[in-house]
Amino acid sequence: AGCTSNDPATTPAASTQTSAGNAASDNDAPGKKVVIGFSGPAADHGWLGAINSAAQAEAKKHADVELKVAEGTNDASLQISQIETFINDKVDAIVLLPTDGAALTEVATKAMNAGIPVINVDREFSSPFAARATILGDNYGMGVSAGTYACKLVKDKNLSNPVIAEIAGIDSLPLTQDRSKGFADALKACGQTVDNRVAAEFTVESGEKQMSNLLQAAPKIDILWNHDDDQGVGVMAALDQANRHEMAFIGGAGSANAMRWIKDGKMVATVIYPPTQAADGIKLARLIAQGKGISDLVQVEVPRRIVLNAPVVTKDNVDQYLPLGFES
Amino acid sequence: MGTPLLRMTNVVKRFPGVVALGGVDLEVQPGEVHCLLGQNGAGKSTLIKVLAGVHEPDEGTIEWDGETVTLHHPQAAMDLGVATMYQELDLVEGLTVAENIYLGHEPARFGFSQRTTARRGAAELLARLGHREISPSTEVGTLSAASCQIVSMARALSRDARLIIMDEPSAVLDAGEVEQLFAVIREVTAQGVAVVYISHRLEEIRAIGDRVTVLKDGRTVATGLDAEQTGTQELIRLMTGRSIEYVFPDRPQVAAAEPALRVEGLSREGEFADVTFDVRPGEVVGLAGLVGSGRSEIVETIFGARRATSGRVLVDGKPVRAGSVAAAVAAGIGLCPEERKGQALVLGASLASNITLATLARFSRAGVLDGDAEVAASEELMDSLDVRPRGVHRESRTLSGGNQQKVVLARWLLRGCRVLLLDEPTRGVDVGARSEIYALVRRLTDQGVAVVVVSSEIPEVLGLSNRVLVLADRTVRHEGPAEELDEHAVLDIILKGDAA
Amino acid sequence: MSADVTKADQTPPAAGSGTAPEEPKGGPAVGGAAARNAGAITGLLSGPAGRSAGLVLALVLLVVVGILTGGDRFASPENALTILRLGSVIGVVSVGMTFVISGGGIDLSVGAIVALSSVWATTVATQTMAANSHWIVMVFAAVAVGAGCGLVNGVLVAYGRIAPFIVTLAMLAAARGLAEIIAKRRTQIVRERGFIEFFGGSVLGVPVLVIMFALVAVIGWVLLNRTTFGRRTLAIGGNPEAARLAGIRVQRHTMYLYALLGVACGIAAVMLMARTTTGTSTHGQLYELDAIAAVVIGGTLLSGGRGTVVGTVLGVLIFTTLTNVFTLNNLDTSTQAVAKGAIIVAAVLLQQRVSRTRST
Amino acid sequence: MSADVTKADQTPPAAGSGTAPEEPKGGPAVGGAAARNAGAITGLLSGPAGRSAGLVLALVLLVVVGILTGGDRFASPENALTILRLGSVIGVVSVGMTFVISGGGIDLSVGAIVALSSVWATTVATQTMAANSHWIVMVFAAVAVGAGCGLVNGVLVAYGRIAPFIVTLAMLAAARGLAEIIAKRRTQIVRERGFIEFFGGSVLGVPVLVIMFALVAVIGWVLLNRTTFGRRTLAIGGNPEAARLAGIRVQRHTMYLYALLGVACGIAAVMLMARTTTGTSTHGQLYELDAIAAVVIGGTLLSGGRGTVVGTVLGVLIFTTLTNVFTLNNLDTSTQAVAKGAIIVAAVLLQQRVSRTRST
Ligand SMILES: Nc1ncnc2c1ncn2[C@@H]1O[C@H](COP(=O)(O)OP(=O)(O)OP(=O)(O)O)[C@@H](O)[C@H]1O
Ligand SMILES: Nc1ncnc2c1ncn2[C@@H]1O[C@H](COP(=O)(O)OP(=O)(O)OP(=O)(O)O)[C@@H](O)[C@H]1O
Ligand SMILES: [Mg+2]
Ligand SMILES: [Mg+2]
Repeated sequence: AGCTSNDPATTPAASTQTSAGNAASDNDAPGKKVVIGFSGPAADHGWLGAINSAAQAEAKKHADVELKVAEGTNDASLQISQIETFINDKVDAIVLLPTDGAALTEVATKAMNAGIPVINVDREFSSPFAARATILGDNYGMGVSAGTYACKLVKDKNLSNPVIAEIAGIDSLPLTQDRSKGFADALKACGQTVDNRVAAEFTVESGEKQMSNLLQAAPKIDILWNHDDDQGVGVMAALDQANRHEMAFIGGAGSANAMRWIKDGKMVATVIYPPTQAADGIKLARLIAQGKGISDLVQVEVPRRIVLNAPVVTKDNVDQYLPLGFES
Repeated sequence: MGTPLLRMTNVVKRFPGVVALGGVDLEVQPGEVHCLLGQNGAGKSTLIKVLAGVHEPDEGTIEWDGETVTLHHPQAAMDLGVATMYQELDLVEGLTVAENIYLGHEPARFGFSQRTTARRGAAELLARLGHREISPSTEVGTLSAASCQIVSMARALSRDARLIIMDEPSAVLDAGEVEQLFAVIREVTAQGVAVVYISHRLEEIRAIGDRVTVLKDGRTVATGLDAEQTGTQELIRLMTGRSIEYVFPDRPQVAAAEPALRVEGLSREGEFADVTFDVRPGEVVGLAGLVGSGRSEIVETIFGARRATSGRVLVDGKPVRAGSVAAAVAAGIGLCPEERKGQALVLGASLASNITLATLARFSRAGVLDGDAEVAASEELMDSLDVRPRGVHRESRTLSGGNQQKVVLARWLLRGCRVLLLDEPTRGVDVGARSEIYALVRRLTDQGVAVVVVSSEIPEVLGLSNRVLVLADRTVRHEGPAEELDEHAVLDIILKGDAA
Repeated sequence: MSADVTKADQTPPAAGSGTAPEEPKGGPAVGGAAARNAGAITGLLSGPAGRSAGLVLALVLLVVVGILTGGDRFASPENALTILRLGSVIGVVSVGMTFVISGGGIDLSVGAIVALSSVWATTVATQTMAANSHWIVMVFAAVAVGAGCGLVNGVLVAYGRIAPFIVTLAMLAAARGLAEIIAKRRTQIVRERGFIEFFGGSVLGVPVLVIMFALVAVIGWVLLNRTTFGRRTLAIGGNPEAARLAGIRVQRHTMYLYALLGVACGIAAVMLMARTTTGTSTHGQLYELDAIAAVVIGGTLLSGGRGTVVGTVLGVLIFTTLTNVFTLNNLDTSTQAVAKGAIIVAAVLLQQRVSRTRST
Repeated sequence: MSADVTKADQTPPAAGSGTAPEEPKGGPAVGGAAARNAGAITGLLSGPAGRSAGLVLALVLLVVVGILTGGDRFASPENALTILRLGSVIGVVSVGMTFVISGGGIDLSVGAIVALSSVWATTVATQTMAANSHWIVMVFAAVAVGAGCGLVNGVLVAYGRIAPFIVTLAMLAAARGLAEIIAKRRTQIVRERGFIEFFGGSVLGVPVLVIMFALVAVIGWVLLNRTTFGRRTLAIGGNPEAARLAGIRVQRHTMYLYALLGVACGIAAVMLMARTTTGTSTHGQLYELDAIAAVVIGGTLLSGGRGTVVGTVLGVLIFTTLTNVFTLNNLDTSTQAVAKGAIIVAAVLLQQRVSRTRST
């Protein structure tokens, strides 16, 4: 078992009951009322918007959950004070998608020390003691998936010396670096490199702008990976405008728009970066606060670390993923 | 007399803390020049601002052609036919002369301004005022104060006014220009236009005025006086409530000594050339010349506010670093600049902090100010200069023009200069204060201060100075003792110089 | 400006001394020399060209760098059109901003207003109405929302007497929040093909967006330089008290200025909707900084009283070309930022140097 | 201010008429009445309290709303400290900004300078040096970098005669870019426990960060209101030409102002490093807007010549408390934004109303 010392509500009875019961419905049954604080970055783009709404929708499903949502912010200092407010408030659990994992570590540790379990979502803390459980999207893995798929395309289409371009997200974020690194590493495996790289800002407008400039910089592109399907709407607008559809366009995140494009053949694939992480975080927070475990696991407690997969959606499996696609 | 063009009865205007007008009556007939007299702060400017629709009066009525009117906005006054030249030249610096003249009533068709028409009209107006040299397309920001006054006059004429208000128009003008102004006034009054004329120069009242109204402390003390018949002493008594000898103090006797200020071959390209003179301790040297002859530039260059192209300035034999005001101040030079609003006062700051601005170090220890000492020193100076209203915490913006001038003087008095440069020191200053300023100059010279005076009033330059430099053609044309010159002699020198 | 006139009058222009075209000031008639050099925007350059000489020089240098480093990829007509198309949206906002700043104000809410307009014009309700009648409904919606927001700004600044910085900061927060609420943080796709085809199209090879920008710039120039409205704007910016004494209704005029900028934001929203085929609450981010930067680098005084639409257009082109050159050279964003900072300062110093050598 | 004094002199204060405390102006000695009411920041409130009465009222209203909606959760001492701790970082920057704005300038680069300072002070090199000697090295590094950036701004504004908006916009881009390059876009963790423990600690229950903010505010207040430096700053902001002709070295002083703000940014960087235990290029985002907003809402004139540190502190507290109340009330982000806009405007209108009733 993992570190249980911070878990206030672990009673042998509860644990036994959960592990004994094997139906998920048992976990979903109303339990002790819990107050969960949720704080995330400014919901200024589709994926984060989806994160937020999924979290809230999840909380609404449970009558025993009261969700407190702090103002989304990109200012680490402000987010720290929000967590402090939650601590003062003595919430039962905190779900935290930090603007910057390292910057929020200290305050998260403080919360843990105050007996409030913290569920770390998406951007990882710099200390293992700062979170009771961690749910991560795999940014590096996302880049790897995209790169591996690109390599497959190179081989399938038998491209010699292909032009590979990349539209990154906000470049100053570590997650963007991870994605780019994964992409580059995977490409290296098949002897390819990124020829043109621009960074947009996760917005439709910046996607269109950067793509327009990129199209001028590269008269011919064979493979294009765009980190984010939300800015992808802008990228697609730029491609339409310039009537440049020669390249294989790979997306990222997995929005419903992207999946529809895949169905229509305007996009070859997208790499999923699940926007359900925070919703899962809420679910885990509830379980932890109520002293329950994950019913499908034999283990009686919620695991410490969950890394979500970054699968590739193509025309072949799009129908399976379409319901998961978020409207951005 | 028939219906007066304008009748203001019992006008009251209060500002926070000050009753600027406490019941003023004024009656103006068509075609007359009605002079408004009063000490600094008497309420003249406030009265005409009420008339121009800038301030709404708290009490009282305004009748125009016998009908009661309310003026909510300057436009309302203009619609009636009131054109105003304000005391503070309220021109927009970034716009051209023509644009300023027609601001608010631009010649336009469907909203498109007809710039040629405006330029032509402006040129005509300027010519009528005798100033063809001002080009309608220059930016007003580059003009001298005198030229601005002309532009503002042209603006008043550009409206088809039935009443033109002139608030101290002659303050920055020299004798010749005042004559031109009077010619224009006579021309418009002949056509039935009335003029309200404000000035502190009593001789002008006599030259142009028909009737006189005197204000004191925001009240009418006399109205409808005959401008030619009423004696000067009588007017002064009405204004001030006491008798003042309107004469210059005796000239100081200057002992032979090393000069306190020495100016050697000072030149600035395009502005003035080769100016050389000495001022001994306790001596007053006057700079006479027409407006635009470069007198202001000379004193500003001595002060380091402009960098000389060649030549140097010495105080007590030691050269002053050129082009640095701080160095000049450290050497003991002070300057009361020509434009108090733009160059001297921090309008939003209190009187005390304006007065102590050049002496902050004296009121501080290790950079920390001693506020009480500062206030005490400022109060003392305001008392001795009779600045009104009292109150060192008052914003300098709210003072009347003449009182603002005293505040600027106070700044340098406080500092106690070795050399004091006075550029138009009595501009906008009333008779009482004027003689106080003259006495002050005398007091300073007695203490051994060297003084340089620039004034557009030649009698003032002659009356105050021991020696006079006459400027023409951007250089010194004559230097000599003041006793040997009179107004005509000075004008002769100037005209000859310009002809040469 | 008047200064270099005198210079030109007094000394004959030294042959071959000037990199910037010597050009005596006067009416529009004599401005041709500079205008011919600058190409497309001939009509605009005549009057204030002197003041903008440094900017033109900076732009030319940038183009030279672009050609040296990017070669044909930079010098192609398509690339020129790309630059213009990218500059057109922020360009329209900047022209509007020129008026507000010349008039002594500032507006931080432009980006938020663009976002709100774009969202409002792409709601299901608006688009249904458009589908039932004509896509022009969407244009009206966007412009009306922009004008409305601008009017609110204007009323609060002019009649509420609140500092424009504060008013528009509040509007920045409120308009973007409202946009998010209306759009539920979704990206709303424009479904009207007619709309996209019209604004996404070209006339004689020139994109409609570029034509719109040019139109707005020309109208802006005329309005600022050739109408009483423009004169009064500069007067109010230069000396509001003097303007009031001259009988100008300063408050009403100030209100109009913000409304005008609101309309420009509405137009920009339409253009952005056409470019991205979407309306969303994230549109127009940081437009306030970009627009103010373009206006101020162009030579408009931040304190009001002096404004130049030509300068603003040049400012927009400089910034857009800069990004384009950076991308062509595959520069990473951080280096871009550092270079951008250095180039801004260099451009302004250059501009000052040019106008100083011309005037002394 | 001077206005209501005289009023108070002439007419006896109408009993019970004033919501804000009637307070005759004079020396610092007589300001006690208002100060006692306002509580904690007694010393500061004496002089400009009148001007700030509306702000105090707005803050009080906000606190009342907080208590009504949040109850004990809001009114607890921990929550008060949370608010103060959050406000302290931007507060220090805002106090510095008060000087630059009072002196007629503006600085958009504060956030970027904070980021660069924090990055520089947390590089491996600096931290190794700190580990070998003392963590104070990191503090020196941060403040020195801040001062250096400020100095560059100051030199370019004062001696390069470039508009401050442009200079600091360029610095904004360059400093953040440089920070990204140095940090390689990674978040750098502060390893010096001594540093974190010192700045993260408390003295008598008051967090060190809050003490630092209070110190900076007091020093700022004294500097602005009680020293020649402050007086010169206001004179330069009010009328630079008059200041120059009074013998003040305007250029040098202007340079100092920006350097001073740079130092404040360095201190803020240290505080932020302590708060977040990291140095990164994303620190301090949008601080420029927050700081300018706090300063302007506090009553400092954006055009210069009038500055109030007390107002700035109140402005910071208002914004910070607002965010806190929002969080306690579980408002969603978009609604928060809209409410924030409305509240800003309401606060300013309230402030105007209060000062108007007091002065007429
Ligand atoms: N805006 C204002 N706020 C407060 N007080 C003012 C304001 N304007 C004028 N005053 C006061 O009103 C009184 C009358 O001033 P006014 O300017 O009318 O005097 P004036 O007769 O024109 O003097 P001067 O000859 O010096 O120009 C003065 O005490 C002045 O301080
Ligand atoms: N900033 C400026 N730019 C261009 N020309 C100027 C500027 N300031 C003054 N001048 C010109 O310099 C000349 C001298 O002006 P100035 O007003 O200093 O002379 P003055 O002898 O002091 O006259 P005044 O009686 O007006 O003080 C005038 O022709 C004026 O137009
Ligand atoms: Mg007056
Ligand atoms: Mg002069």
